[in-house]
Amino acid sequence: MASIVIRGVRKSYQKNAVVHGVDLDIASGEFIVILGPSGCGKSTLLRMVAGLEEISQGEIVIDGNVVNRLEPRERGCAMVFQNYALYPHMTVAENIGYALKVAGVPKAERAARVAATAKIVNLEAFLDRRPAALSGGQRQRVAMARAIVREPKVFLFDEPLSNLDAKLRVAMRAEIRRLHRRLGATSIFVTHDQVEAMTLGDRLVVMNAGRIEQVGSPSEVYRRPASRFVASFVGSPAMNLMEGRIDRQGAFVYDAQRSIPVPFALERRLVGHDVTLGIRAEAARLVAPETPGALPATVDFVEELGAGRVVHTDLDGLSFAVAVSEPVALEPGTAVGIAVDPADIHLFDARSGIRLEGDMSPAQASASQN
Amino acid sequence: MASIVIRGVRKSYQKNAVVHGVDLDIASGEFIVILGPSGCGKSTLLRMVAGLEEISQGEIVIDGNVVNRLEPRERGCAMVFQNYALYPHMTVAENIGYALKVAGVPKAERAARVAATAKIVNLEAFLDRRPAALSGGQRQRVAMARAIVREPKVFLFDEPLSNLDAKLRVAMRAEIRRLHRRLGATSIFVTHDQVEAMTLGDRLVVMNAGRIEQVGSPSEVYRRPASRFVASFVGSPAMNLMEGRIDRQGAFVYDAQRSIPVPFALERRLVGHDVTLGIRAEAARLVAPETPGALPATVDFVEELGAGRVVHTDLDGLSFAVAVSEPVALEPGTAVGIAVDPADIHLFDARSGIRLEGDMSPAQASASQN
Amino acid sequence: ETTKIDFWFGNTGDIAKRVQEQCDRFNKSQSDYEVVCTSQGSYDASLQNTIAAFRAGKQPTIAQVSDAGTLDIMLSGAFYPANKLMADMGYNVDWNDYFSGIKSYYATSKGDMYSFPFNSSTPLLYWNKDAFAKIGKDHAPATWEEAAEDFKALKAAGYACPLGFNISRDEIWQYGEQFMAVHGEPIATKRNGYEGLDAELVFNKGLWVKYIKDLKGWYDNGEAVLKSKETGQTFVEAFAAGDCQVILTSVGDHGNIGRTAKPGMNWGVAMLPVYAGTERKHSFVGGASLWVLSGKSDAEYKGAAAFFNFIAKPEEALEWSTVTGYIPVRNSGYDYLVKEGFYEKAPYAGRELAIKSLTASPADDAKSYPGIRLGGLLQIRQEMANGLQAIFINNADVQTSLDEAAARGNQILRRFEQTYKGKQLP
Amino acid sequence: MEKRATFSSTTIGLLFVAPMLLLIFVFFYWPSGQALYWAFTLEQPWGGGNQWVGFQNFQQLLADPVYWNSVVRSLVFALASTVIAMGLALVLALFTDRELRFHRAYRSVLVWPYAIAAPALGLAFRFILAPEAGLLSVINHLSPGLWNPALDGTDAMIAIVIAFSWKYIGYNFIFFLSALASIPRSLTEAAAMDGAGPARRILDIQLPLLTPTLFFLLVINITESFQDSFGIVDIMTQGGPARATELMVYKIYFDGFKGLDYSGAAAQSIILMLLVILLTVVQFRFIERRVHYK
Amino acid sequence: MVERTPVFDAICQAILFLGLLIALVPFAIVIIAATHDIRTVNTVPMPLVPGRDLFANLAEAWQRADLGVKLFNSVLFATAVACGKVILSAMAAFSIVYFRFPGRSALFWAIFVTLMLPLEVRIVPTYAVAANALAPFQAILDTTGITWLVQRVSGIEVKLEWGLLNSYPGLILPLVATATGTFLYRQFYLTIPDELAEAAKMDGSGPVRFFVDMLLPLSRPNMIALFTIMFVWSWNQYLWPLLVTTDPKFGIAVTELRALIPSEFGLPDWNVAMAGTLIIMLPPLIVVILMQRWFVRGLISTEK
Ligand SMILES: Nc1ncnc2c1ncn2[C@@H]1O[C@H](COP(=O)(O)OP(=O)(O)OP(=O)(O)O)[C@@H](O)[C@H]1O
Ligand SMILES: Nc1ncnc2c1ncn2[C@@H]1O[C@H](COP(=O)(O)OP(=O)(O)OP(=O)(O)O)[C@@H](O)[C@H]1O
Ligand SMILES: O=P(O)(O)OC[C@H](O)CO
Ligand SMILES: [Mg+2]
Ligand SMILES: [Mg+2]
Repeated sequence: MASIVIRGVRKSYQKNAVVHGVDLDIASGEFIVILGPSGCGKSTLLRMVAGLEEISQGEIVIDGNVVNRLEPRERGCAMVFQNYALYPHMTVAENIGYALKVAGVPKAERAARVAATAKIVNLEAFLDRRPAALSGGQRQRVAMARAIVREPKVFLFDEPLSNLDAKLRVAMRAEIRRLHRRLGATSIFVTHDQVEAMTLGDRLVVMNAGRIEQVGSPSEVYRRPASRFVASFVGSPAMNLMEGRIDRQGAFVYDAQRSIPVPFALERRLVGHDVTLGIRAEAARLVAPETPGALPATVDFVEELGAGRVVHTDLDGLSFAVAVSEPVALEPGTAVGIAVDPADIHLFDARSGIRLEGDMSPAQASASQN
Repeated sequence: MASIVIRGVRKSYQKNAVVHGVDLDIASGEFIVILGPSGCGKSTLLRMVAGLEEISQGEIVIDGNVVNRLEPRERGCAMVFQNYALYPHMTVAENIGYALKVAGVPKAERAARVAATAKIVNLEAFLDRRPAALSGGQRQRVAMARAIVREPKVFLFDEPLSNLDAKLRVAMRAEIRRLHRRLGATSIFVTHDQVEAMTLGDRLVVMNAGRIEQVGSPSEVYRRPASRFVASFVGSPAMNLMEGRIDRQGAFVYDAQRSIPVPFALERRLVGHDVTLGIRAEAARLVAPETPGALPATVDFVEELGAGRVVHTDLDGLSFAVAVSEPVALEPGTAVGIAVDPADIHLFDARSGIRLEGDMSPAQASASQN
Repeated sequence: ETTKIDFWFGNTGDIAKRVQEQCDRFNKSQSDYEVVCTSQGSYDASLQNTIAAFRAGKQPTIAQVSDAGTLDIMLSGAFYPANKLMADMGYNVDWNDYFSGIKSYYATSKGDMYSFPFNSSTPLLYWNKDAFAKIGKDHAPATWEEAAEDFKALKAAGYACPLGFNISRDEIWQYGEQFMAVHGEPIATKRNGYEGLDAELVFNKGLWVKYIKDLKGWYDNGEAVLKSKETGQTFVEAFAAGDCQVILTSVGDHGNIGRTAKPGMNWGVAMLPVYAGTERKHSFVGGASLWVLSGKSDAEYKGAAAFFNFIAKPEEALEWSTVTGYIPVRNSGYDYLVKEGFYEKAPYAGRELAIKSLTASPADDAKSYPGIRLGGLLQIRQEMANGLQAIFINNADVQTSLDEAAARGNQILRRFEQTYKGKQLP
Repeated sequence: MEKRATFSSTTIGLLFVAPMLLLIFVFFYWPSGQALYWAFTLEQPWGGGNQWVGFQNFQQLLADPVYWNSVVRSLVFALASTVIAMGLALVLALFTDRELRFHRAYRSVLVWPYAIAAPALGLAFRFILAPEAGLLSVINHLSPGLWNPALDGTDAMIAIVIAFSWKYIGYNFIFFLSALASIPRSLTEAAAMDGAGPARRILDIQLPLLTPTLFFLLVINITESFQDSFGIVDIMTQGGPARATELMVYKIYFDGFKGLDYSGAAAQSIILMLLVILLTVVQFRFIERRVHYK
Repeated sequence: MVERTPVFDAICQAILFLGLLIALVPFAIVIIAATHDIRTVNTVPMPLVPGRDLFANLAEAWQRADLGVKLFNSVLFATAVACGKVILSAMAAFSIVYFRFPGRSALFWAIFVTLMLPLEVRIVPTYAVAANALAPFQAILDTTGITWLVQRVSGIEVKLEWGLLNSYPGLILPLVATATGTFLYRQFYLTIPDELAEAAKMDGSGPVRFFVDMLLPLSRPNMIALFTIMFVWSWNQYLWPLLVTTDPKFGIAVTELRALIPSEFGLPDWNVAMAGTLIIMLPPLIVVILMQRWFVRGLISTEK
């Protein structure tokens, strides 16, 4: 319902710059997920969109209007606050219904909408309580309901599900998706949860230290991380990364003796360059130690995840994780081989961290980083 | 360093009973994870152990002493609060060091320990800030550091990592494990995160609505959920559950025409009983629709998780999830077959929800529930 | 149609109730006027409120002003002179019917009375007859020399407090001003200020200095004891309780002491003592007088005049003296009281001495002083009190302290003079 | 102390202060302006006119050592009564806030002192403080002559400090209590977990979080001890003995209200006002820095 | 929270109890004085055993001071002043804290300075203003020549007049015009978490709604404290009410109490005066007791 354009937006607190120039175009009705490490500026960015934080530089355009100088209520956004920010003196029902009351929605309709929303977030039984008498997750759901009930043109979610259990989270995720389908509200969703990030968004924005590292569809980000940072950050367990250099044969040398052949390294003219090589845990397979072409490693420990398990191995001093779907019985110290399909290899420039792909030379890569 | 025994503990707020009698023995040095839906009483239980909440009934014994009437500071526990509860007037360093100051630790030592702890939680750069100038995740890390720095005999963690990103969370998890190894402090860790729950704890406690549903090692809980609730709650995506009845042939009938053979149903004398059948998404396989013995279903949608994907199918009106590790290209509406290994089937009594196993008759199951 | 007139006064407590009763009697006595009487909480508040109201044009018709504020209002031109009012409204008042000591206090130097004395008093010496009997005396001391002997004797007879006194601002009246009045001593030059705003204080130069020295001597010997609110018991309470045997206080206290005295205690009053060889002069009046303010309508002035006429009736004087400790202000009233046998009855006997004191010398006696007409009199009293406190509490030298008090008082007078530069005393 | 979240509409902002501004303009600034104008004149009380005298009133005051003494006394009084009234009220409020038994009774009754009318206060304290017969006279039984506010200036000062503080304990108490009520319980809990006992928590958590109220009360108490003390002095000591309790405001009240020296009182008012404003500014500059608003 | 600090608790109780005693002693004296007859009340020391004249004294005080009407007026007056202060101060502080217009802090100081000059000092000119509350504006019009101009142009003489003497506004308004409340609210507003204002803004509320829906309810403990103090303070005001109300219809209880206090040479019937005090003290005490019941702990984030 509303497009959002973020242009060269920066933010500093006194002398600390925390957002260093963000550009982002969000189409009307799009569902954008922002992912990034703690403290990278996600909340700050969201708050600038909402109008809660002065924009130090740059501009934010909603639906074609520069909103820099507009009050929050003139921007038509609803927001779920990371720390809930519930009204302590109001009951759950009043908290949820407050925006409607402000908007002058008649009492009966308000009550109906509050009840409907409370149902969505599973809070029907708590409508008369004050926030102080709620559990953490219940509070978060009130915060969520407060935004949902408004059916705004823009939704801003700041880690709205972090305090919910897996089951409820799945349900809420489905609910949010349904809501989005129904209302079509442009949404920005900040999360730490990989699954949320992968499943919810049309596009994923990965931020780091006040900058955007990559924007793309979830699978694109997962499959072709634009930088070493994205590669390491997206996906759990994290991608295995190894520092090394491409030798004359086009193989990646990470150790005096060991190397991994990287077929496309030659065609990409990377010979002699320092690179970071990345392999996802689920792209590697455990094979018998003596399998030809397999990297010899020893098992460190096995992490049991219920649905799957991660075998942490020691690869000549580097730790290397391999995801395994079938139950395995591997004692620590067992020697194993790790097989990697060359197609699953990611290469990043060692200096700039940028992805090395196609015909791009490392020099170019470094240049484009700045 | 300290064993904790919780005996028949109940808690009511005015007329609302929220903890209905919890019994739990925690060995000295054990690492217990509590998992349960939002509002089930996890925080309340933790707070009773800490001494922050009066115990309405029952008793809590730490290291052989009944602590019901002891003050928080006499119990020797450190706690990470779900809402952080940082001291707004103190800097990060002062927040972290406060317990040491109270304990009379000399200034120099204090500074050193604060610095070391700040390093663990990645907050070195923020030591002079006030909480108001921190991001959500940074605040949570301060809360964490405040507990860590004390090296207490009991650790109580109330969702300490919920606001952290996956990468940091993995790191913190490793840190907590290391800490636990080093200090050996008995720990109770409340979390919503399945992975955390599976990987951290020696034992997992699953709570529901103020009661303990199951206590066991993570894999035990995952593999042999003691109740339908546990089955549905632990594991992501949630276990597929279907209501039905066991027929004369020992097959599970969930629909007028369809049935799933359950080999052990006969030997367990379950014929004619109403049961809930559970199959984990990763225990089911997608096969060609015409495969003999396979359940015919149609694809609803595919959830892409990066490392894997979940195919949501429609099984005669029931939704049924199948986890798939290889990329698949399945359009919604495609007909598929679902194959299940009978060994992967879980059965629960339909009335009591209790697991049906071994020689137990449903009658027994119902009885043991009360 | 009745005309309402406002009357603001400062008295409180049961006196306020008595004033109210008097107003009610007036209102009942006729139907043309209704006087609305409001207690303002204190003399100061009453004056302050009247001034504020006057400046805003909302003044009452009649206001009570205590002795200390007399000069300010006299210079203000804010009033309708009493003598003129009564003449204008057709009342024939014999102004010479007022006791000399009272008339002169409120009259101009030319003898015109600008206000009506209302609640009037003068100080007397109160003595405990039982205690004096113990030292073999049946009369009060008439001179200070005699008093000094009596104090000594009382002390010797075991009385802890032969003379109870206090030296706060409120007590300068009986221990300072009235002392000088009855001794015919000036407080200030220019006939205590009656003849010009450039008067200077001279209390530090006459007999008063000796008196204070004597008082200090008695005090040091334990024959005179400070009794005040601050010590927990005022000298009046101490006398009524039989703890102090002699005090100087207003005749206004006569009734109270009667009502609060220790049962069975025999006590009496006498005129203030004088030093031997001094010719007794009249004492000054205390209390307050009623002023009529300018700027009101004729009807209101008529009402005011009617009210004054009413309260001047001898029967009113009798009633007033019966229910309060105040004295009649005119010969005719006094004569009526005497005639009615008022002064023979137990609780009232002795109060006639107040009249004696006020009329001890004729008004035209050149050696007596008509009253005190000094600007900032209250502040001057405070300076005198501070001087006395320095003497009695800090053991400061008597002469030096009184000199300083006079010097500070003179500064007040000069400020006052400057404030009213160009104005003439009427 | 700047808010992060503010509103931008100046008009609405001004509308919100407007009623207050209007009132203080009409009922404070206008009349005060007039009263202060008198400081440069000699004003006839009945409004007959005035003489412009420039700074003469000030010169006379400032040249008078007695006046300077009263300035010093006022400062001593302000300091002593503020410390006592705030200190005791704080202790009582902190203890009441612990919600021990009877805390409801404490909560009501400890506010009462502020509700007593001045004459009753005077009478009661006369009864309590009188050296011969009062409740405090026991002191004199222990050591004769030790306590005599009638004759000893220091004792008299102590007496008015006690009476004034007694009244303001109620005032401070209620504000402390309301401030304590809004300290989040979770912080106290966190401190308890950190090993702090009740006393320690008071020092480390509650006091710092009370600083906005402490600051408010500090400023108000100091200001009020300069402004509101004349009633007590008038009832109890009238500035005596020997000027020992002659506070600045009492002299203003006496000279202006009783003595009708409007100009002298106005000049003293200006000096008093400047002094109080100076003290207040100092507090805002130097003490407010230590206030934790968030 | 589990607390077991018997020693500290005992110390607290002891100190609180002592505080209670100290707070109550003067009241006890007043009550005892009100039970005596005139002779007993004037004996030194006054006996601490209560006398028997309480009801007689109460009746005398009631009747002499005409307390029925006066108490009613007092309640009205004190409530109005307290409410006025509570509301206007809240508004003014809101403006000062939550807006960012130039001159904000100057405004704060302008309001603040009103604490520095007591009414007693400026009572005479204040009365003049009360006699015509529009006088300042008239004066401004006069001195700026506008009066003259209007007169010349339209022939109308500008004469603004609004007399407040003997009226409830006259009683109330001047006492509302001080800064205590504004300062208190400022202090409180500064402690309110910004998130609340932000959430409210996101929910579409503008300043007015935020003020009404958030600030007012959140300031309840402060408001109650301020109301209590201001009620008591106005209840005990006497100088101003005395001056502006000459019509007994508007008289208030405390001025009547003043009139009960014995005059210098009047009968020292302190027993009656104290009985009057007792009656007159009752309403503020009731307010204090009622108000304390409304004190609710921790509206601002009682978190877990
Ligand atoms: N003060 C209170 N008064 C009444 N009920 C309360 C109070 N505090 C908590 N509850 C209720 O007790 C139940 C348990 O709360 P608790 O905080 O222990 O939940 P939790 O398991 O920690 O949930 P979450 O995961 O959402 O934090 C909740 O349903 C909550 O609403
Ligand atoms: N008021 C402030 N003053 C100074 N620095 C601040 C302030 N608020 C936030 N910051 C800093 O700005 C950076 C970005 O903060 P922000 O809240 O946007 O992080 P975030 O990405 O939302 O992190 P999280 O996932 O932990 O919530 C952080 O490093 C934080 O410390
Ligand atoms: O109390 P009064 O009325 O007798 O007056 C006494 C003196 O005038 C005090 O100034
Ligand atoms: Mg954030
Ligand atoms: Mg919780």
